[in-house]
Amino acid sequence: MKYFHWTPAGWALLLVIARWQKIAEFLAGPLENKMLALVVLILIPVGIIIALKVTAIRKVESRRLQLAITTLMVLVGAAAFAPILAPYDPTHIIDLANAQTLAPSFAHPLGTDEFSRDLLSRMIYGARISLSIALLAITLSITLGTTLGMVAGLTGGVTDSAIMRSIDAALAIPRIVLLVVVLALWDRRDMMTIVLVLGLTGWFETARLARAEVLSLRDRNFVVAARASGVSNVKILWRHLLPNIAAPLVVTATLGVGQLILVEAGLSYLGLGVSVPTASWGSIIRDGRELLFQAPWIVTIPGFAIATTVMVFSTIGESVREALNPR
Amino acid sequence: MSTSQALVEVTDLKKSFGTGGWRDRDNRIRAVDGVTFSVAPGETLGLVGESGSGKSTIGRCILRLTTPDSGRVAFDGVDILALGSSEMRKLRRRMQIVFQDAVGSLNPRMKVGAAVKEPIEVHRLATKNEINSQMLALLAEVGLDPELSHRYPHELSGGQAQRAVIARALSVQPDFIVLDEPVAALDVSVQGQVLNLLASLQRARNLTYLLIAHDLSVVRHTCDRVAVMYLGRFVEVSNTSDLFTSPLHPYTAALLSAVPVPDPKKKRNRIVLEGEMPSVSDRPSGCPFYSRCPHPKKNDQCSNVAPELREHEPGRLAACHFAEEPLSI
Amino acid sequence: MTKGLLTTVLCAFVAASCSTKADCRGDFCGTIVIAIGGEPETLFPPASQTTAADAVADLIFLKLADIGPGMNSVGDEGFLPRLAESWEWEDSVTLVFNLNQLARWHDGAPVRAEDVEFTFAVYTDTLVASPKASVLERISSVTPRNNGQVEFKFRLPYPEQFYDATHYMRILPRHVLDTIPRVSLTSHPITRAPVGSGPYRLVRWRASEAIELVADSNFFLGRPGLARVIFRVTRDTESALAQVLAGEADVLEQLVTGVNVDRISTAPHLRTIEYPSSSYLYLQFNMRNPEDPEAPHPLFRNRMIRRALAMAVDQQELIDAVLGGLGDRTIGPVSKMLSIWNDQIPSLSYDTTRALELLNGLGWTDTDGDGYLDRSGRRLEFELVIPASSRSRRQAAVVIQDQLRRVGVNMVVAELELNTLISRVTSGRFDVFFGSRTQDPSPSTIREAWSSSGIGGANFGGYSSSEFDRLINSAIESQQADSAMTLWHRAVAHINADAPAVWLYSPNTVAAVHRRIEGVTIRPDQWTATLWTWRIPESRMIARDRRGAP
Amino acid sequence: MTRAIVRRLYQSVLVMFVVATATFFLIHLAPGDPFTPSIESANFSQEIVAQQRRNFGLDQPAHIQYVRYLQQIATGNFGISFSQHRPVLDVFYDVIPNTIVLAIAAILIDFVTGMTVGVFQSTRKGSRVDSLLSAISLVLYSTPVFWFGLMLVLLFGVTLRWLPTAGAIDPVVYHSLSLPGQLWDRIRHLILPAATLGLIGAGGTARFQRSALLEVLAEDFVRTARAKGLRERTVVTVHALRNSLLSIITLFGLSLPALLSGAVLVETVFSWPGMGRLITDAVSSRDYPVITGAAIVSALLVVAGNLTADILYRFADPRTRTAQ
Repeated sequence: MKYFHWTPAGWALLLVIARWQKIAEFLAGPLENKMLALVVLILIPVGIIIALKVTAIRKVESRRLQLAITTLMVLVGAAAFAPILAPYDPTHIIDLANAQTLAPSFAHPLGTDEFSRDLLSRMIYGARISLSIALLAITLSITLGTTLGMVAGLTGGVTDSAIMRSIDAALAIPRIVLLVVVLALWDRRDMMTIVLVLGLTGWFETARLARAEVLSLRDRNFVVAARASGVSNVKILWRHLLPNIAAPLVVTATLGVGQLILVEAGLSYLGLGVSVPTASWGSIIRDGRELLFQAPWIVTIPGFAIATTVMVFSTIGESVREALNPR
Repeated sequence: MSTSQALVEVTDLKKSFGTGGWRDRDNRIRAVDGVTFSVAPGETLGLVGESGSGKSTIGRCILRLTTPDSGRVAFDGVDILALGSSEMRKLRRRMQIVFQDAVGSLNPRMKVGAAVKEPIEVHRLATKNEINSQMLALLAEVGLDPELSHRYPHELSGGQAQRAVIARALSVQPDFIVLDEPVAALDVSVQGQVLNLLASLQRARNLTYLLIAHDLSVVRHTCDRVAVMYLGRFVEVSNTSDLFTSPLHPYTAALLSAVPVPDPKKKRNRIVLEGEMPSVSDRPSGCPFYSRCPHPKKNDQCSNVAPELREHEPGRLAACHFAEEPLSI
Repeated sequence: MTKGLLTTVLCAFVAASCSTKADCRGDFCGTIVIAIGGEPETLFPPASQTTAADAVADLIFLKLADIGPGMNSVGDEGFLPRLAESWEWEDSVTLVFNLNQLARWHDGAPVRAEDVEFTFAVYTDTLVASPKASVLERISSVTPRNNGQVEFKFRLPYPEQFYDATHYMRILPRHVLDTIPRVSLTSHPITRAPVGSGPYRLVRWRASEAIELVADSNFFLGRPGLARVIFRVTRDTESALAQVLAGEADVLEQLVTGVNVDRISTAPHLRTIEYPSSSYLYLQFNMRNPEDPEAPHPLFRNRMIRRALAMAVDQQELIDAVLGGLGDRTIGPVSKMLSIWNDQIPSLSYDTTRALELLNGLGWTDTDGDGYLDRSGRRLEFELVIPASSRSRRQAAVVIQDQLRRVGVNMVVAELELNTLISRVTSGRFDVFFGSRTQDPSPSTIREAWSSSGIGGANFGGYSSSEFDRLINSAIESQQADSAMTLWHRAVAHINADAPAVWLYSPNTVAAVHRRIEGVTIRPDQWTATLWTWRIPESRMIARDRRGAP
Repeated sequence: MTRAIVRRLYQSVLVMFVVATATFFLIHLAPGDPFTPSIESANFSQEIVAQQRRNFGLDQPAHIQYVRYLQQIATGNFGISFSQHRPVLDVFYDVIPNTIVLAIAAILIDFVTGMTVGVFQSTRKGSRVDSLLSAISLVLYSTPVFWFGLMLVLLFGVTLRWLPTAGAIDPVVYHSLSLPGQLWDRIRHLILPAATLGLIGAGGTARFQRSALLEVLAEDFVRTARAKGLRERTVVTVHALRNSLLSIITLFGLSLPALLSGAVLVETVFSWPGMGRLITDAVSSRDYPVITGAAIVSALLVVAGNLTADILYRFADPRTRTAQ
């Protein structure tokens, strides 16, 4: 209950009442919207619960962690319920002739972009795109990395060296370069493509970590004993090794979400992100880049949003790591 | 030695470990260097030696937890090294291992009950409904409170953990258990309890043990026969009482002289070994024990020709050129 | 041609009178910096494909003759002598050029007839694979008669013979290039250190930064007005604009939007120069099914749907929103530069009521009240493919999407990476393609893009109309300017009625130029063509100008 | 020790081979073609494109191209750039020095600031300055590098007009400047991109240095040194810092790929004529030889960096020096 506050809950309730019509629309609306909300709503709380459990065991308490989790809640809420919260449709052109690149004002708290679209709405919807991409991609890459790393560590021999040399090679190419090359393979860049590409190019470090952890556990007596009892390799991986390497993986995943948000933003900035009209934060920056001098807020605001989100994930990840590493 | 009805039969077992990868043949450590023995059903064979002498490796080879380089391991007449992995898994039900580090041999993220249940599930030895009651019965058999089944390993004491490990080993109703220094990490007070438990379990379940120890005092009261290892080879194999009264090999004699005796007035000839065990990677050409041998008669023959393990008295084998003139203790 | 000779002699005299470069004085010493969007890929004219490459190459190399400011491509009327001092027709398929005896390569060697022969051989060599080879197909041979005379033979007589003979080939120095194997000619270091015969020669080329040219003060057509020309490679219009505004660059040839023009107008040191654009933009309907090229497109095979969609697009709003008013509605596949441009040609005008009526008449109505038209359970929707790299097209797509939504049509915009776009468009895997075409001065290129002879080539949508084909062919073959014009206009009116595309706009080209530069003229098809006649009077020079030539 | 290094070298060659193969096949799987005709100008001809493909051997089956490609790479020849019409090596000669200059400047800023701040913080653990600096380094660590660059452009380039924001030199005046003038011109252009890349990296380095040093400071030998009555400064610099240096060397090796990744973005922001911009351009023009070459060269830089870090590590750590 430490992380639950009544004031935000009250605000949330007020919001529900004030926006009940939008909520009804949202519930009746397209499946995709609800799926995205679900993704964000499930993955992050699961992460937070794991993080809290780990930190609670080691009794780490810090104001920073509390602040980070509260901020994350707000972000997640905004992302999940974008259709309810956003004042405008993010693709709606308000008035091309008269409302282009308006500075922040009461009507448009974050101003408008060059197509006279409301920037606040675009930011809220962008949160969803950026967060969902990062979360789905990290899920994919952690799963992939853990599986391959554990298999490499447990089997050893040729499989191990094949996997490890491929990983060495993949890690030798700088991430953005690799992404730029791999993204050229897809002729359309919808969200799933980006998730896939980010996930498929992000598992290498995790695999190394998982392998190292497995190697340190492989000859521990409880694993040997399990094998002596006739437990199969798959079950050893799943029941004995995975639970024991989960903690460092949770740290990697949490820190990885932040890094993925940065990478995705970088790709969008290079014009390799998700295509319009659903903009991620990175592509809002890209769209605003040419208006840097005339409408600096278009570039500035998403940058702050990205930095804040990454900070939140870094703080949580590092708190968990501190909790695991008593020094 | 009654080979006909042996449960476990090990012939000329060799195992070496590399340090520098597969190209590095010179640097290999011969942990086990041609060992032959057998264990009869219901018997307890003790395996004694200093750390690094290769005794744990033998235990692991028998269970095929490591694959030996050469030699034969037969369990109940079946060559286990020739078995496929699924047949091997079936056979594992009949042979179990208990390690020195009890807490470490339990998965820290698994509750004790689950750990005991796991082998039963793997070998499908009980229906879903019975598993739990079987587990509780096993805990009771090893003298553990059923409440403890909900605990994590780090919440148990060393003795409790070792009992849990024994319960897990028993869960598959094995015939043969390798006890790899089962009490070495325990408090002396607990050591006796666990040894007694093992002995009573052996009687009740007609178990066969291979008891690995670096400490002769543990072996004395629990083993029928004892094999003494030095540098990957057996130097003496004998029934327990004879070994303790009149050791044939000077190394055994030296080990025995170090064992504290209950009667401090009894006069003893203490044999102190000089130097350290030579590194296993640069094995001397003659008797491996030559450099440290306290025997007054050791000579050129000892330094040049490695003595074979020969039967000197019925049921008593030793690898020493002067086995007929043993050192007295 | 005597007048040309006279000027040449005069110029040579003037040039000789001040030859020391170090302390350059007078009106020929200026330096200008041009912000150029995109870097030339090569300075070997047969291989060049980008406008940037042509813009720079035009200052280094010369053609035999240049098209005149009137953009006439029929016959030789209006063409200006360049390397050729004069020319005569011996018969309808034989054209003889007399080379200017004063013409020199930058290394001092005279330009000879054999250079022209060599140039033709290089342009048409398959090992060179010049993109311009195909337009030279109707020239059968180029042979020198003597050092100063070269003869062109054509396969058959046609109106644009002279244009074909002169417009595409920039004459190359045989003595420099002859020893290089043809297959490695396009990648030889010489392509980055060109030897030409034009008013400027290359001093240095810093990759992705700048290209620096200096005037050849002995240029035989007259001393170039500027001593030094620096092309500064910039990535985007915004940074180019910033450079021009800050005085770091003197020229930006394309301001694109009205907002930018407004910003330039507020800067006291700059002026704007407007000239007709050579490109037009359009939404091209695919007539064939994207999944099955043999079958017609389920929607766009219907002429009425195409007409309805064309009427639903408000070009003026588009021009205002995207270009800030800086453009004209196009009437047909015609850019404003072309001589056949005429805004009186009949075309479909913006009329949402009529568009909606047409669609309703075809059975498309909004039965489920979601704001989009549908028919037998299917929504009226299609995909528009646009290149992600084109900012103005991305903007326009957003506006058009909004406009079509108003009549209940759902247009999904797919931004594609350029290569993907090209491979999809050229293989017919698209519904609608947001295209932009840059035209040559000759209207005959319309045939490649829109007639049935272009199917498999540049006619990506597969539009085919025998009447249009007939009209356009006779327009191209017509020797008389008046009747040709009428035929062109009829052809355009015909294609407008068929609506194989929604014609959008031809952007107005507005250049920003520093006020100290005088004599600024711009030829619409190649804006650097007359740059060598620009100059900076000594009285108005700034520090940069004097820092001058090496 | 030499044996270990030889083994690392051998592994590196293997890694490079995998990189070369992977990039070759990846890029050949991609849709599109380097010789796409311009679909926007008048002269559109599929035949010419086919001819160009033949001239560059792209009509051959993939495995033949692959073998020929490997032969070329082995002799240090990366082929001819399709989009620049010149040997890829020439292209690299133009851009690699720029990237290396940027990278070195960035590394200097990164490690000098990062380590100084980290050391300073660890000597004042828990103080207000410490938490302030921690917050700053966290912010830097979490900021998108390209956005930070844009902000610097906005501040120093547009608003204050102190520094140039594009290119590596001023092409207009550079060649007429004196030698010191040229140097100054280069430095002026270098400041913003290097600061962008370096400061973002310094955020991470400072955090890392702080925790590495704190870890060492908690160890027994440091406590012993303190107990001996050594001055705190001596303890930190002589005993602790030397030991934390090891982890910094590792970090240096690890941060190279990230640095090059950052360089891709930063070079785009500042129109810096380096590898990063070359790569993004090459991908958009499907310039296979440049892409594969660039991937190999950047992998080579990374592998070389790691190898250097490895060797440095062995020299810095007496344990590894004697162990082999």
